[in-house]
Amino acid sequence: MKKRTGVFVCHCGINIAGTVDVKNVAEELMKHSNVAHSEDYVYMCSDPGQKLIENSIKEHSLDSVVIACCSPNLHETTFRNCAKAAGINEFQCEIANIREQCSWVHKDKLKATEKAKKITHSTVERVVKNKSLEPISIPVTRRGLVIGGGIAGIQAALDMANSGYEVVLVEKSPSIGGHMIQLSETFPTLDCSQCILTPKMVEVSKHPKIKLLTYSEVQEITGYVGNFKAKILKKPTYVDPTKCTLCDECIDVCPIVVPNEFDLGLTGRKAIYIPFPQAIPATFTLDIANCPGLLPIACGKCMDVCEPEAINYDMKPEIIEEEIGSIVLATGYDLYDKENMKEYGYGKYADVLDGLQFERLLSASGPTMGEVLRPSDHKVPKEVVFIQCVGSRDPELHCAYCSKICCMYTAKHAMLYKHHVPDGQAYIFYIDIRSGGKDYEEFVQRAKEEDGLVYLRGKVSKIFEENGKITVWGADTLAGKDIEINADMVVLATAMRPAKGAEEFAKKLKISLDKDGFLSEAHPKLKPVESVTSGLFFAGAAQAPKDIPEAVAQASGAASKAIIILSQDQLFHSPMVAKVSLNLCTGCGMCVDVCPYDSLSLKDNKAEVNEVLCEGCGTCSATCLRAAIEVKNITPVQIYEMIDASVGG
Amino acid sequence: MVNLEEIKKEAKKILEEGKVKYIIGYAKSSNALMAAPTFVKKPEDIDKLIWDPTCFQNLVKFLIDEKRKKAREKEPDTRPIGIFVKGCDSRAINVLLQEKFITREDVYIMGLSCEDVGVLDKKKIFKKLKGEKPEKIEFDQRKNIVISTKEKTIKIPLKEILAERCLECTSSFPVISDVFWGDRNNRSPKEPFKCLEQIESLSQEEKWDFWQQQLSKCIRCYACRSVCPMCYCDECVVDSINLAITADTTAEEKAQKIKWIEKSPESSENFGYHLVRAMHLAGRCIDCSECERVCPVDIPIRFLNKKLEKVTKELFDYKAGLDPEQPSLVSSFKDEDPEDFIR
Amino acid sequence: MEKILTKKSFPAWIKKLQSYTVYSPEKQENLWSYEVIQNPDKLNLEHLNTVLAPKKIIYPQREIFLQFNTSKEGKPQIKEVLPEEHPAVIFGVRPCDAKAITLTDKVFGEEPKDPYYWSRRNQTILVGLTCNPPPSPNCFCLSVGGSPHSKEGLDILMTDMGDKYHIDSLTKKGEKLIKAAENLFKPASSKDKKELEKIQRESEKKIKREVKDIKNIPDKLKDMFESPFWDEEAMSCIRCGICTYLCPTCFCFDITDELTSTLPLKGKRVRTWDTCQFPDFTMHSSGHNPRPDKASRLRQRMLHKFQYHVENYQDYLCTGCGRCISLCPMGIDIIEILNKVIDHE
Amino acid sequence: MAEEFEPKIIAFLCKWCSSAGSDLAGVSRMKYPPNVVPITVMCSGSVSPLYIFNAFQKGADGVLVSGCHPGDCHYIQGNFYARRRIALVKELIEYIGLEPQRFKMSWVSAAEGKKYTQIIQEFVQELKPLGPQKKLRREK
Amino acid sequence: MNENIYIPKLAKIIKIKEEVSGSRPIKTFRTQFIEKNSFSHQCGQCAMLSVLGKGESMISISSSPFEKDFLQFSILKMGRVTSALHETEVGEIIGIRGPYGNNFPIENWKGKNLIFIGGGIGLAPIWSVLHTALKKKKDYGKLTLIYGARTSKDLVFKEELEKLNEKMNVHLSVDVEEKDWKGYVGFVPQNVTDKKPSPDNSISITCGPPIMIKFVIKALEELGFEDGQIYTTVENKMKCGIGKCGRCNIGKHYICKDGPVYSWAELKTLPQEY
Repeated sequence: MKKRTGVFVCHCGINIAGTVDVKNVAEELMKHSNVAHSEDYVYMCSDPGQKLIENSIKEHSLDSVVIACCSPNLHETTFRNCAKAAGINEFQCEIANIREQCSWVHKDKLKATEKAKKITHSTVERVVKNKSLEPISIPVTRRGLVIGGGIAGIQAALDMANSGYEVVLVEKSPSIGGHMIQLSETFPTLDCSQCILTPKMVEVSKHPKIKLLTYSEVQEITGYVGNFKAKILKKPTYVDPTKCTLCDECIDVCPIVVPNEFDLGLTGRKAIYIPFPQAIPATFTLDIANCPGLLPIACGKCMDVCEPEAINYDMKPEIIEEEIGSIVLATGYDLYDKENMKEYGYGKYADVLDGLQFERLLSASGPTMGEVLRPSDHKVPKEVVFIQCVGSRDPELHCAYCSKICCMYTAKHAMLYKHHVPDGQAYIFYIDIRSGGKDYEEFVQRAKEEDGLVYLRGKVSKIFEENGKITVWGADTLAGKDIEINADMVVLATAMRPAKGAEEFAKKLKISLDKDGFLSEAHPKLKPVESVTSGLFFAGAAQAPKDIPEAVAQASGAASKAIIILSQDQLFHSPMVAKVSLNLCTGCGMCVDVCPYDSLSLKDNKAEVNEVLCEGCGTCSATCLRAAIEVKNITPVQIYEMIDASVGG
Repeated sequence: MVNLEEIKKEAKKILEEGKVKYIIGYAKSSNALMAAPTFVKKPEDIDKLIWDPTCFQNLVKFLIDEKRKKAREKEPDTRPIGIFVKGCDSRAINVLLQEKFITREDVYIMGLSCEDVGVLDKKKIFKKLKGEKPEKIEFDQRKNIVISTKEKTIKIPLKEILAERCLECTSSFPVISDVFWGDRNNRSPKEPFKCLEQIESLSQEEKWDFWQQQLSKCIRCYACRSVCPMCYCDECVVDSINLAITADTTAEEKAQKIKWIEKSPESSENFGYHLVRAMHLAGRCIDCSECERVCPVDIPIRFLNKKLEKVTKELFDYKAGLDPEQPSLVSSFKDEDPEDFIR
Repeated sequence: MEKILTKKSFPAWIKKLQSYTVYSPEKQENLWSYEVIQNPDKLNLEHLNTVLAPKKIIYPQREIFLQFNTSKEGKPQIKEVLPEEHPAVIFGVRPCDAKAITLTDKVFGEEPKDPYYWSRRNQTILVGLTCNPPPSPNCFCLSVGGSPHSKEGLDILMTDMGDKYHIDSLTKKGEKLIKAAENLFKPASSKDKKELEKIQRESEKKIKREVKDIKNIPDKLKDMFESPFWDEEAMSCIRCGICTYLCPTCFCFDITDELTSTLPLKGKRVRTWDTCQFPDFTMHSSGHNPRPDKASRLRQRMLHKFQYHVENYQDYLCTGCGRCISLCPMGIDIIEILNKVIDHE
Repeated sequence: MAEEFEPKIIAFLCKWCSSAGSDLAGVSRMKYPPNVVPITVMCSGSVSPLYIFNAFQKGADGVLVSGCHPGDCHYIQGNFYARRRIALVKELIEYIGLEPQRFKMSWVSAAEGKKYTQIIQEFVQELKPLGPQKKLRREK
Repeated sequence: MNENIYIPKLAKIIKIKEEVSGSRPIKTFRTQFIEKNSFSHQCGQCAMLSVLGKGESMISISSSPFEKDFLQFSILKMGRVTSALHETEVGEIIGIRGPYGNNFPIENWKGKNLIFIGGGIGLAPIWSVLHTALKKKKDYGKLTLIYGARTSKDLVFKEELEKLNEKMNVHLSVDVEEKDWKGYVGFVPQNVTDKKPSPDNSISITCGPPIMIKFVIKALEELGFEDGQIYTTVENKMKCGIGKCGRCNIGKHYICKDGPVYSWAELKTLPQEY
């Protein structure tokens, strides 16, 4: 049957009618052989306006409508609902934007009217070839996956589990806790990091809805929102946690010592080890990379002494497959690599530390049991230089962005140093102080005033070791002079970088990264925790540098977004998706290559669309040399007709 | 040096062993200046085979026919097709592999190096002969061609009558083959795109006049697309009919087939056709120049393809047909792709 | 009426033909093509085969049939578009191409007559040129009932006699053309006539290609419809339209609508050449194709020319111009095919 | 006096950035000449070269393709494919002698109402002296 | 000046009836020339219908020549033009030129039994001759119709078929079993074999898809029908309608001019290119 289209031209008061002869537009379109009715009205979006459309649809048996009005961003939904209420498919309603793109930007009434006719005509051509579509429904696996067991991952997992959904939490290291568990005390309240985090870690381990997979890595995620499949590699720890009694006998006999990651190399650990006393899960891990060999002939001392026979050299890597509805990514951060900051002696001089190392020095459970001693000679440092913005805010050489937390933790570091060494002197080189956050500014002021920290505005040009001292050359730009400090220790507030391997991981998941390598959110303001791939959410420093409260807040946000998906029986997806003409497709696979969503694949030498993954961008359609693929309701034939109408032909 | 007897020996062997379904090669045609494709099915027919600079045709085109035929058969003979392949032709095979139109198992590639020669340009010879019918041709030391007509015998240096693309060829030997004859010397013409300079140096209006004059000659016999090994679609996008009809093609689909160009050989439509053709060959054309050779009205079609070949090389460092594994030009991008033309 | 015209006076004759559009072969780069003469002094009748036969002037590749204009209410307007009244002369027509026009005359002349063809045809005067030497190495007019000096279809036949032309006026139209510049012509002497005969005899000898035993071809073909011969012969065909588009006798066409406006709907209906070599030529809209492969299409071309047309019009639909041989990209040679047909068991 | 030539321009705008940018120009009541008729597509990556050739055949005097800035594509990388494809089209149509000014590509973000306005103003100014595009246009 | 044979005459659609819905819809169009009596036709002839802007399509005329006031066409939606025709509404104007082709030699069939055999839309070309025979029923012997389609929903002229039962023998069939179907189940050729129409003094007229025609002819031959007793129509792609454009050429025939009606005896002499 020939389409019976209705055209409704809105005056929008004088917003449109002031510049466009709306009656003339309606009359002109009436000449179109598919237009069965056309009229104008002062406010189409008003209740009477919508009623008018509904009535006309019924009265003239219309099967499609074009509303010539404001931008579709404003009232497309309104009018589609209105069309639906009158009994026609919502996808048979299209908007001709004659306000933002016409009446508001032109003055000449005659020319604006001509343009409005073309826009409306073009939209009529489109709607005439529109198909009635129904949203695609997708079933949901009501189970979540959290990747990363730092504070953000822990928080997200707990929130989801406490809402009643099963959660799989995957952490690549032997224990959850992330970087937060390494910290001493936290700003601005100075409460002990471990004290506040360990209860949460325990909660995770005890939670009946959380399946914790430590020492594990997500290898592959396939599927789509509501229906992901995750392939997780569980690396062997060679220690059966159910048998291990944490007796430490194995540590005593292990001959291998390697730098301890938890203490950032300030201490050593054995090849068989527990990352830190409160580790969750509380068990040992045999570090195969450093162990002389699993063959008992090579060493085998640990196995010999293990009375409960918890050590099992035959443990194999395990692939665990999980079906998942939604995913929270909390892969965290690492510090900017030492290699990049050689000019500050970072990695070269034992007494030039980064922020995390200093945290360990301050920590009561750290290598020095909370005493501030310099690593080289275990003396109490009397003069300490703190340098901010190491690697951050340096677009020429390093990272362009601000790592955000350094101002605060440096103030904290200096303050805690002074608490430990009241007669010590702390200098802080800074560019400027950023202390936006609840009680943050007060914290910094307190540090300055009560603890007598010396803040020097300026950059450090060179650091070198001389006579057991570390000489720091810098500039005080406020005083306008060069400064030389012979310090006992230097602490660098190194930039935060996305965790190592995050880029590769993101590539696997087809998540886009921003220019700095952080996860790229779907919208910087309105969709800050969503990725462009639906069903995938971000939490914590993987997305951008964040402090603890922000990471926790975002984690809860991501969890609630993930729960929105898990809480539904089924999801709905826009039906404006790609469609393949099998008889034209030759199976060259170019569309598969260009699809940003992996929604296309080749099956029996023909392209196949996974409608749930397709977002309808149409790049495939422009790439195909054979016109064998198109996006429903914005097909090449529709564009072809629209071009005709738009040139006024 | 390529030795025809060796080729025949191999041809005979693979036919006798039943290793290939048949061999697509060259044989003499009624025109002494042009070989004709031949399809050798039996070992006793191998003596038809020839190899010399009159072997113009890019035989890869016939793999498309073969694929179609195979698709129609209930129990197709799945043995590979033996095929004579020159340097340029081999790149066509690579593109077909890249676009998954054929698989490596479908072909037994009999690679032939053009060595320091190439193929003739019939039009250049025609000019020299001034319309006389060549009765016999011989090649003298791969340097000269000796053409005998009724009236006389003339000797022309091969360089003067080789096809342009052969003079500009960068790799005159197959980049992919199962058996190979001849040498693998790379030629490196100093300026591979020099032939474009003349057009490129024209003003905008002169360019238009040039192309307008050339393309308005087009009679839309579609020989250029019929001969092109890259034009393997069942139905060309510019055709307004719906050829690729299957039992489940709906009336609506047929009715909605877009008429991107009209059948009339008007200037606008001819441009429409040739622009689409050139675009669709961007990053795919391997410069076998068959399109230009077959054009009955002498449109310099190669200059369109060659231009995009140049653009593709210069802007995207992309070259067609060298690697079947590389992604297609238009289905890939680099972050550093130029965008100085974008506002 | 036989006359003599010196080559020197030839341009003067053409200059007298101002009321006509005068076409003649013109060399453009490597190719000869019939074009409207701009400069009679530069006229050159030593042409080889033109790519397209003069068919293209009488039966152009594109012809507008009608224009239409519709409105939503009211009846559509249809306007017939006939070619403009404009008499034309074509010089240098090769006898084979002229003969070809007599063949298309029959097809388009059969009732109901084709008004577009005849409107151009009636206004066109064909001035032929004896082929000495043959314009193509693939000429075989003698095999299909023609000759290099055949008069069939021509209004005037010119023969190059060195510094002069022998002019044989064959029709009233031809007479009229000579009358336009009568004083330029001299009557042909008996010596001229003798020389002419000699030239004609020689010209026949120069035709080197021939089809054997062509009289038996139609019968032979009748029994070969089912033969696998066609599959073999068509193997190297690439289904382009060169052989038929360039053929002076092929006449198949398509009719399509072209739009010029969509609101309101306006456009024109046009005729364009078409060819039995294109796969869509016979394809039904259901997708069924009675001639689904290139073998059946090559067979159709051969059978139409040498069997069906003979049955209907007692003449081959081929005049031996050799274009399809010279320009087939794959070297398919109609003479060889016919000779194989004769030898076919 | 003869009326001044008013070029007809077709603009393929991506829905998320450029069309939104042109909406912003409207909301901000910026003024530009009414010569452009926008066709909103989902992504600049979906603009086939056929659309561009077709617009010229149908009589467009100028064609604009506008998408999101690199990296901002709503569909992650559609505009990168567009950039490559359009570069080819641009080179090709210049090569055959169409005035290069008749075909433009731009990046216009949702925030760049001003830029959109400027692009249109410049485009119209550049096209006016060229007169109607007849080279690729179908006879009517 | 002769009339330009390529210029269609305008005709108004005065009635549209939906015969078959679904994915292969069929509609019957009744048209009336704007200028009266623009042409008259004979049974079996075709006409070229134009939808301006879309093109032309050759359709067989399904109304009987006795109907002077209108021409009727039953059209399966198939391609560009037929889709456009299916979109038209009553009152719209289309173009028609023709009539084209030969006709059924009904004058020669007087006194004979006529067996009409149709499949799907193939009933349309038969409809004209069937109605002409019915109109002059006493001129002919026994009239029989054997007609089938894929399903009962695909049968055309359903209401008329029911009424027809009173005037002649009607045997309907569907290809596959379906609920409430009382007629024959199976393909049309099988139904022919099943109904065993007698070849004595009979003429059979068959029309339908090419494959059906082939098997119907075989079935009729088995029943003893001579080649001259079997008539059918051939419908190749056509463009000009007057034997010039070359499309419908089969052997020395142009279907639009020398066909579409053929006896099997004649058709056998032509190559099988339909």
